[in-house]
Amino acid sequence: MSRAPLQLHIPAPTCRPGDAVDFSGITVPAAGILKRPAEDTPPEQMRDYAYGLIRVLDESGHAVGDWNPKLSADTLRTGLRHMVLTREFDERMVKLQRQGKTSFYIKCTGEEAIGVAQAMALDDRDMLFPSYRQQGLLVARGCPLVRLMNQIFSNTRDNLKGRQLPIMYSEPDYGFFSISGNLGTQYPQAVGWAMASAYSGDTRIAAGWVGDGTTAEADFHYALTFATVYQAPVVLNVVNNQWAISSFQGIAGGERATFAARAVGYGLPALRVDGNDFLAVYAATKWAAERARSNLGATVIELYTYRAAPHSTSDDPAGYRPADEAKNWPLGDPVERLKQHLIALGEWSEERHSALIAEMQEQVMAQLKEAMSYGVLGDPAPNDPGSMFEDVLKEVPGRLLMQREQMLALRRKEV
Amino acid sequence: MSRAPLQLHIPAPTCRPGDAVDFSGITVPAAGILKRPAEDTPPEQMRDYAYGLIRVLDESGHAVGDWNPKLSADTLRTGLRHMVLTREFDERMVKLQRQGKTSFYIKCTGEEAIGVAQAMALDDRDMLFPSYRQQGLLVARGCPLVRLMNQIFSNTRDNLKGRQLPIMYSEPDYGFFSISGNLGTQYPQAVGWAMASAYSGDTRIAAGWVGDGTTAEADFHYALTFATVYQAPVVLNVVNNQWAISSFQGIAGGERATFAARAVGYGLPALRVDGNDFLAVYAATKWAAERARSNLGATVIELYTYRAAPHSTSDDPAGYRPADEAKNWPLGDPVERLKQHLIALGEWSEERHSALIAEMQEQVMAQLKEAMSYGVLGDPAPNDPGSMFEDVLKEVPGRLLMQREQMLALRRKEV
Amino acid sequence: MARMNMIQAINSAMDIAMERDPKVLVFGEDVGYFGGVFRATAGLQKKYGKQRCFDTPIAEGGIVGAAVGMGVYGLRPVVEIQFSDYIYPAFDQLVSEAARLRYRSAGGFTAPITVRTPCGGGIFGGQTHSQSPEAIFTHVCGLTTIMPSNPYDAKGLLLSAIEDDDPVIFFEPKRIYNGPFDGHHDRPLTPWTKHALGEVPEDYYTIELGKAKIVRPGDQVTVIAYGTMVHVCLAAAEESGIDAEVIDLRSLLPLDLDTLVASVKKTGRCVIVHEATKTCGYGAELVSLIQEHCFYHLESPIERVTGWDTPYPHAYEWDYFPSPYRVSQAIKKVMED
Amino acid sequence: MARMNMIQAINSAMDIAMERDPKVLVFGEDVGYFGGVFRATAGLQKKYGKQRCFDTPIAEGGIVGAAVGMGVYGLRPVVEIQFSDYIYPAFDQLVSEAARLRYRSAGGFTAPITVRTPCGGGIFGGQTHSQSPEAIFTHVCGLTTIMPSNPYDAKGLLLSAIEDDDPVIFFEPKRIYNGPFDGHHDRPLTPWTKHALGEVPEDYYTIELGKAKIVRPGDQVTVIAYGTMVHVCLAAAEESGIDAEVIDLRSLLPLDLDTLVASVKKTGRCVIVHEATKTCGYGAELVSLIQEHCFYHLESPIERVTGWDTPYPHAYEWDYFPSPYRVSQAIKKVMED
Ligand SMILES: Cc1ncc(C[n+]2csc(CCOP(=O)(O)OP(=O)(O)O)c2C)c(N)n1
Ligand SMILES: Cc1ncc(C[n+]2csc(CCOP(=O)(O)OP(=O)(O)O)c2C)c(N)n1
Ligand SMILES: [Mg+2]
Ligand SMILES: [Mg+2]
Repeated sequence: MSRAPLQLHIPAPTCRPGDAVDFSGITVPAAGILKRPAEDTPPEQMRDYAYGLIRVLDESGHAVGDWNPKLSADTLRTGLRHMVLTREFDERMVKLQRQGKTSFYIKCTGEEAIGVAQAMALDDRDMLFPSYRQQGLLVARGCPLVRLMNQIFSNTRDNLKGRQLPIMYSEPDYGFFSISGNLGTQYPQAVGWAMASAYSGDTRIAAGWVGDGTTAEADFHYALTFATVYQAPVVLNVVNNQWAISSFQGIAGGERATFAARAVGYGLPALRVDGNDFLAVYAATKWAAERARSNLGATVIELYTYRAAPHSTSDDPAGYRPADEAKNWPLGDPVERLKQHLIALGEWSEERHSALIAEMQEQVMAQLKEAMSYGVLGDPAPNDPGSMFEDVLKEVPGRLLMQREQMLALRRKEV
Repeated sequence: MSRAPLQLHIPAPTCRPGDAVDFSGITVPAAGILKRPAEDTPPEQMRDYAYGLIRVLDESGHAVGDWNPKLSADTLRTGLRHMVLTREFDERMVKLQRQGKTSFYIKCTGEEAIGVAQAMALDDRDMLFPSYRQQGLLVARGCPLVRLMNQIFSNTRDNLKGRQLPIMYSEPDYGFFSISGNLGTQYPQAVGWAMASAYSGDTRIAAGWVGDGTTAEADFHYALTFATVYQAPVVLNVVNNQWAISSFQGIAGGERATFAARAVGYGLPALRVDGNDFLAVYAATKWAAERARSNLGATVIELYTYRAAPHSTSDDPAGYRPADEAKNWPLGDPVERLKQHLIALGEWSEERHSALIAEMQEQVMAQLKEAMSYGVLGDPAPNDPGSMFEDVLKEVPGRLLMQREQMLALRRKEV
Repeated sequence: MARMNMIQAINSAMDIAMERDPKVLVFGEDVGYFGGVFRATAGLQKKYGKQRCFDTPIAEGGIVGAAVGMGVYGLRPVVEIQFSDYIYPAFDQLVSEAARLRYRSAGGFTAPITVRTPCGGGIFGGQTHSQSPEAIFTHVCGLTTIMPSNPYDAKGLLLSAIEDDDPVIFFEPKRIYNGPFDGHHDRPLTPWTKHALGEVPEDYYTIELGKAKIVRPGDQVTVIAYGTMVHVCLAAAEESGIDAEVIDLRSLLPLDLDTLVASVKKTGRCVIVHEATKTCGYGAELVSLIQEHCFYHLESPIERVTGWDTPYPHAYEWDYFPSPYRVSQAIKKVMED
Repeated sequence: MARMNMIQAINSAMDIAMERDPKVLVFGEDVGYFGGVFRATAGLQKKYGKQRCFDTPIAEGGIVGAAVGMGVYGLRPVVEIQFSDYIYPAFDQLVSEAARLRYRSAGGFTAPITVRTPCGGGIFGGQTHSQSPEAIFTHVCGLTTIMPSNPYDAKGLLLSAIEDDDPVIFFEPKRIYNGPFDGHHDRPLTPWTKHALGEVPEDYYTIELGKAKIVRPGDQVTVIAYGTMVHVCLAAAEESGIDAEVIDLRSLLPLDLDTLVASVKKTGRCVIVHEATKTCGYGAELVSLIQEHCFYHLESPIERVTGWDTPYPHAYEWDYFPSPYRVSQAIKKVMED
């Protein structure tokens, strides 16, 4: 039998720089149409949720349907405030990076609802294992921006002693795990932490975040496997922002299945959520947290969103996607949508919004002033080089004491 | 709100040594009830197959339903012959290991239908990336047993120069990839090979095998990810024989989902098959191969079976499962079932079967005689130690030439 | 005092650690109900329940990743990697995570985990059940790397490892689980029950990490080894007829450099022995440090006796394994030079 | 001849390899449409089509696993690991599979793959964008490990690597992509266009793997380095005022031991420099070999100048990076001893 030759399929996005934006492949289901199952629904009865999209805010800014978490206007305004603060913080930090005050920055523009709503839906004592794009978690948990800025500047008050790349925060007091440069490693760690909590008869749960691209890493698979085997009390979030640096989500397998669907294969429940809908994100997270806390195990949440920002300050998306993709993203902007909702409720106005932005900008500037008083990268030169030998191990071993001596002696001579 | 403390769930099998065998959790669907979809059915229309069980042979030994591959009696007898040969080979090799003629052996007892039927359903030029429990593939492809025995004995004719643990065969001429001691590594390699075949406009496909336990490894996830992204022409088999050494399949996640279901999350089609039903295994493999060869990408096949043998000659299952589990396995024995089918067809008899067994035993003994004439492990002592420095790289580098000199000199002096 | 082989001593260490501290838990492939393919965890699940000693999926990276997360919570997981040949899938979690967590969080989070893993050859395990990958861990700052050579040390060191607040890789040379194998594979093995170091206190005790032990004092040459090779070197020392001082490192990192330097300054000659492949093996670091610190005392080049730079070949195991004869030849060589 | 920086030279090597051999294909994270985060594969997808140069999922182990399978089929994949700090998830496929396949199949199957990966610090990348993990690969038999120090060598060596029938790890010191950085971070960088080794033939040529190059002849001391450190050592040699012979290894394994031994026998003194952490770094192997082969010629202990045994700290980058001053001090030290 003669056969047609095989061919290698290489996924490609619908549009590239110079092309018209094409989101025609994305169908946006109406808000409110999905039922909210009870938190103890067996996963095998929930498979469809991996393919649907939980949405609460409709086109006119009204909250509709079963998943509406019915938050008070105050809570909504708090959420809005955190989102705006996160955005203004990002804007300012990128400017400072451009001015050479630090080496690197990563924005979460367009994804603010995720960090903020999820932090608000979780208990403050739950442990967060984030990737590098959930600064909203820290903002919503009330971590002072100046702490983050100190880290970004590697200045004298940097709680990480100038060691880490900017934005690789570690905030034990805010239940925020040390961000790793290595994608995905935090995911099985979140599961391990949750197993430890269950082992200890605690009531705290864990939550982990990875991006769409990162789902391809081994750690994603380890996490889902361990989570399902031991019914770990953990919420496993996949932020599908359509891009992994320059690779569209089809390169991670998104052409053939949703990322939420991965969960199905492990017998875990999955929720797929409009990540730009503050209310939907909040409600889905609450559902998953409630389930975990009730000893019913893990949930995977796919947060469907769009990375409106460049990957990082080292990246220029003009090289791989049309410049106006973000603007045309069919799920809109999370800040805008929550703002419209509050306005629709009669609880907000354009004026109050402008005032909020101004207030948040001021807050950023005030904290920035303080942070800069402790220095920026290289200015003044960081003044405790000997500290680089600490924390390799609990006690500085002899070998490192000698190396420290040597380094400090060289420094003295070199100056 | 006060909460009940969390608890850590640790999966446990239904029975342990001393307990009565309990397979009550396993429901065996009737043979023939599942429809056979067209090979080009979109995966999203096939999700249920991940939870069903394709069976052709019914309790009375008749082939029923849509999946019946309608093989000729000759083909069936060939399959039976390979299976019996595989089994007799295994029996004999374990005896030789017990006699100290080699260090190690692994049987596939109870799983013979898998290697044999799958090799027969694939084209001879398709490339096989097996685990260590598919010796049936080699038998069905006509690889002389003496070759395998030479490897098992690490004797003078061992094609692997005495380097590899027994049964870690490598048979390029039979399209059988070098078995790795490291679980799962062959799975993404199979996908890579398939991608290369597609890239080259070839018509050959690849097939890979892992066990239920091995699905937890990173390589499983890599393989499924790459297979779905690039639509690689590969058949990815999961042999769920219920055990991974002493761990029951619940420890690999089998408590919550089938292993076939993993495929669903990647948007790949999955077939779940009665692994002890020669016809079902054959039919499912044909389906997946046809699909792959038609440029429609990968299929995951879960072969549902039971590891009737100990894990290896280093293992004693009496330590972790009831001794009579295998006998009570609800899907029976693959050899027995094919035999009954042929008898039901009037194409076989108990007498012919006994004669077949005797013939196969003789064949094993004849080849064994030849193999033993080339030596067994350590007897005679292997006579080309210098060869251990070959094949580290294509050319033996200077460093290794020196080490070889040194080793040979020491040997001369020591003797 | 009880008579214990190395497996029993290791089992006893975990038993005592679990008894003393509810934060200690033990898991890995086949370690739960079955008690481990080498039986090191036998009885622990029965005694402490399946939440404290359990089987895991076959996912070394997942095992270590979960352990790191548990360590962050505040537990002290002790995990088993079934063979050190299979530790590579966990390499990223060990190197990028466990080893660096304290540093990158400036002490905010730590990973007090212990990774036990059988290593070494001499059991006809072929190239994937015989490896000694210690040198890829000793290159990684933030990890402590231990390899005991006898039951007494194994228990005391393992208890210290479990109590250590940083990650420890604990290599167990499987060839000496049952007795002090000296490389004479054609002779019967002396079981640990007939060996002084098979006398192991049943109670709690620890051995400080980072202290080498002079297991045979001598004046003419210093022989440095660890794990199985300690016994090979002892045999070689006897057979060479040379008054060799044999040092058992026990702990590779931290390294007891003082003991080594004192010895080499005394003897002026040095042989370093390990089973791992030569190039970039741990021996290379030892040579470097000794030539640095004892340069003016050295009478001859330091010799390395190691596994050859090839995988471990099944049928040629005894041509690969550094034999007492090979070691004794090296001892004689450094004496002659 | 054209003027090329190191990225362009590397790009040119792949371009030529693809042109000459349809079995060569190139893939990795972001290497397809975008051309790689360092732009090393820019233009290749456009020129050769997306089947021959494409993006992959973020799964380093999967990338290498697939490459091994392609190699088995008969192709010559060239893969990029975006940063060598992220090579660990691929460690098992590299060490247990690529490196051992030829051996375990007695030549029946091979893995002729090339793994390109940017390494080293000096770009304020912090501890996960600055690592130099070469020593964990040089310990693994079956792997070839290369690190060029300039565009000319990079192109010739990469072409040889791609044509090599065994797996090659090709480290690219990212700090010198644009110019020969000598450690004086406060001075402007000379671009490769102004440097002799930025003159690169546009056509095909290869440089044999395993040949070191004496980049500065000298009589008083031998300085051995590779990658970025070659330039630091050249600066240090000048600044020290001592007539140092500086050797650029280019290939770590195979190692050009003869060139090193001849030099040290001539000079009697030796300094070894690398950016990776000290303990069990590649320098340890060099020290071991040199003391073995040049023992009676050495006038002073061999010095190692390396990264400290800590992760690479973001703000203290220049206290970590081995500076020309530090190297020149070491040169003086071995002269004094
Ligand atoms: C193990 C590893 N591989 C590669 C990288 C380089 N890298 C950093 S971010 C990134 C893309 C991640 O994409 P995604 O997971 O979708 O997250 P997003 O940036 O979109 O939030 C890559 C490839 C890394 N940091 N770690
Ligand atoms: C990476 C790795 N980890 C652990 C092992 C040890 N080991 C060998 S076989 C096995 C069980 C495998 O079980 P499964 O995948 O179900 O295959 P089966 O033996 O049942 O055919 C284990 C844990 C190994 N060989 N490789
Ligand atoms: Mg993304
Ligand atoms: Mg199994």
